Amino acid sequence: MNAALAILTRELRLALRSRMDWLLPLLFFVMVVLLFGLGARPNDPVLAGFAPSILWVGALLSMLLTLDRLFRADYEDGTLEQLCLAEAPLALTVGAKLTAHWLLTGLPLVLLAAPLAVALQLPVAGLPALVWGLALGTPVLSFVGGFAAALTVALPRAGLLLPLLVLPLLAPVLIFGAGAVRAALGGLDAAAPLYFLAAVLVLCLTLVPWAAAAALRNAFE
Amino acid sequence: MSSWTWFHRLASPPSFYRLADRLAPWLGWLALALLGYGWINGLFFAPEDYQQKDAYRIIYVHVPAAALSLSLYVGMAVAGFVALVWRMKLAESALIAIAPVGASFTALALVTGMLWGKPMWGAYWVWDARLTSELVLLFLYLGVIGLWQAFEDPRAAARACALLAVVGVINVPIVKYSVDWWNSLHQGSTILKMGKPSITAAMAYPLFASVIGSYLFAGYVVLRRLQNELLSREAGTAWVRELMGRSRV
Amino acid sequence: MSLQPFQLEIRDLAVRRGPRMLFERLDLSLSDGEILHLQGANGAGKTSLLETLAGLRRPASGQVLGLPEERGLHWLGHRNALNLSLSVLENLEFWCGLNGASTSACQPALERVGIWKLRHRLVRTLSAGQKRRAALARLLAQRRPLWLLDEPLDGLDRQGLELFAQLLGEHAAGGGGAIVTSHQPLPAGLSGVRNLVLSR
Amino acid sequence: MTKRQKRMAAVLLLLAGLSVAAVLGFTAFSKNMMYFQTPSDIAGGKLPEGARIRLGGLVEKGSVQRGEGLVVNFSVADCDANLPVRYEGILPDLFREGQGVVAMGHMDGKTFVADEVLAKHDENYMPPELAEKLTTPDGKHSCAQFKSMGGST
Repeated sequence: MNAALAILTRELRLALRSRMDWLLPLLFFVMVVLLFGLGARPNDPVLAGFAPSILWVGALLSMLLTLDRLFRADYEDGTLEQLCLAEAPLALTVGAKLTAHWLLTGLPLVLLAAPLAVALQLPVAGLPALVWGLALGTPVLSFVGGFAAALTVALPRAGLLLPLLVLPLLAPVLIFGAGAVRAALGGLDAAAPLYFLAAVLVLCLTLVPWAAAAALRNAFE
Repeated sequence: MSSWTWFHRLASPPSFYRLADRLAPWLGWLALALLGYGWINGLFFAPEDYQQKDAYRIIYVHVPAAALSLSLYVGMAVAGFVALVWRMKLAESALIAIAPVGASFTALALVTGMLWGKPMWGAYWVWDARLTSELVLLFLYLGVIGLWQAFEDPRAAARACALLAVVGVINVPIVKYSVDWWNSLHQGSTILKMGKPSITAAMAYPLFASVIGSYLFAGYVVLRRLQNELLSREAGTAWVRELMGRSRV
Repeated sequence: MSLQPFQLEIRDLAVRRGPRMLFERLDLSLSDGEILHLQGANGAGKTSLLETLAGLRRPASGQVLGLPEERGLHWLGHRNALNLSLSVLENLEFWCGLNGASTSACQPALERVGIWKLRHRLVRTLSAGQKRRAALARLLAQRRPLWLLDEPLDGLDRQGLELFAQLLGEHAAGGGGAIVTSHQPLPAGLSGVRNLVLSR
Repeated sequence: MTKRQKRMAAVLLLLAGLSVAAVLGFTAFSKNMMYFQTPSDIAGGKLPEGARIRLGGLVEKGSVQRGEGLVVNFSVADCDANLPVRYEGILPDLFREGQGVVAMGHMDGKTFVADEVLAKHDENYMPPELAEKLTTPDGKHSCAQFKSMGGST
């Protein structure tokens, strides 16, 4: 637990030092969403129908931007070697690192989603499902994305490959996340897709740290 | 321990290469015979369907391709698991040999499914569980292939691909059971269904033949690819040099 | 606290990098109090041997026996494992925190390598030699019996070399062992140094 | 902690995670997560007015009435209930009485107004003569593929 805490404080401290690293993806998210608003006809009701997909795809894309750097600095300065050899299990330290990644890139998206959804004229009835869905789904984005980043950490040009690896694995999250909002808008029960997202989240929290740790070790062989 | 020696012998590249060399022609010819029987009978002699008329005949391509897309993924993931746990070289090569074959059959299943869907359902594509997860399966195959291409060291590449394949295997039950779990537009399974048969014999035998024939064909292609893979990875070792020297004479 | 004694035994070791076999049939032993200086041409496999001993890489065949157990070794690679955007002290405290050690050992360690005054400087602003010293401080902040050092002399100035010799001497005298790769000869005045040349 | 204890803790954590995920997954499945709803679901009053839904069922025998232009009125049934449907547009080839369909649309009073109709065929393949024999007179020969979410099928 000390090890996890040490990683968390280090990551947050680093984030305070280089704010652009996590502010830019947020800005990107806001701009993508607002561009859809600008591109549509003024007050087009169709926009509201697409709002859940736009917000979810925006979240996915802005998360993709941050993935390439997730482990790269630690790989290049030798920190990753030391983490592999440390007393604390690598799965735990990787889990802590991915949690920090979510705190910096996922959590702000959850907080920004509601005002942006209003900007896209999403009816208020859909807001709780949207925010809950993102709260359950963005950690999955961080964890699965982290796994893909770990697979490609030793590759010089991983940036182009990452979307191909990440997007298929995350398709169900997108489907159920946007589906929850659509169900809520139609007056249906949004609980089923949200429960499904929660199940995926717990599954990711348990399994992904191990898989990512194995992928990172592979980078040294 | 001694009962495992055959296993280790089999897993060694040279002896597996020779075994594959003997096995592959059999698979190839058998596949040709079964596919010939299945497709000719299915396309020309089987009766037409009570609902779909002649359009149903696409099942003789669609069903084998769809079944293979899943089976090959499972095969790839099993190879990946073996490669990760026991670090067996043969399994690493097998994983790489399977991936493009599986991707091709997945693409074939999707294309034939779309051609079938337009006249029957009234739409090439619907975003329902079965179709979407089959599409995701195609992307997973492409991810494995892309990852493999990106690495220079084949062993590191194989292990990275193995991890990805094993993680992605979670999609397989979703494809397989999506029709039962969700009310899907796609019909349920015909062959592997409990209870009374839901296809008449005159349609079923060509179908079975084309499914088994396609499996044998996939097996043939995978074996040949695996042989190539072994040759290129083991290039420079004594057995490859011996083999090449012999064939050149 | 005295260091745990150990008797490292390497038998018939073979290490491969990618498709290439680096070396085969390597036998080697090292016990506490000994320093092994590993030499060899570029690409002979010095770094890979150290990585194998550290546990970062699996041997193609052979055995490594008698590694000191839990918290038994320090690995110092080509890279310093220092984050450029953190200060020297923050980096060191992170490694102590990660390994469950007290951060109180950081001050004496940094004083010993002579960069206590630089402790609040970001690593980004340090010279190569100063960074190497900061990396050495990590070895001192937590005592472990076996040191595996890959080119530790890189970037060190003359005082740095002397300091390194002292540190290594003290480590061996205190019951520790070390395997050091280096292209230059180790600084004079070290006793108990064995040399080994890896060749293809 | 010794190595053994650590491994035990890891395995326990893994099992705990998997079982929580399984419970959540089953909860999701026990709720409504369907591609389409059946007439029984709608008769059960589980759906609000105006919600865009998909309706799945069999076209009832003798219910298809062509109106002006492309307007078609028919009735969709599952094993327990039926529902009148209004649709304006081109129907797929396979659309006929006794055939499974999936329609996208919304409830307007007691009628379902569809804006898209897709034909769903079943997994049975047989020549026409055999199909005649197997079909019951009321045209319900394969209603089992339209499971109601709360039904007992």
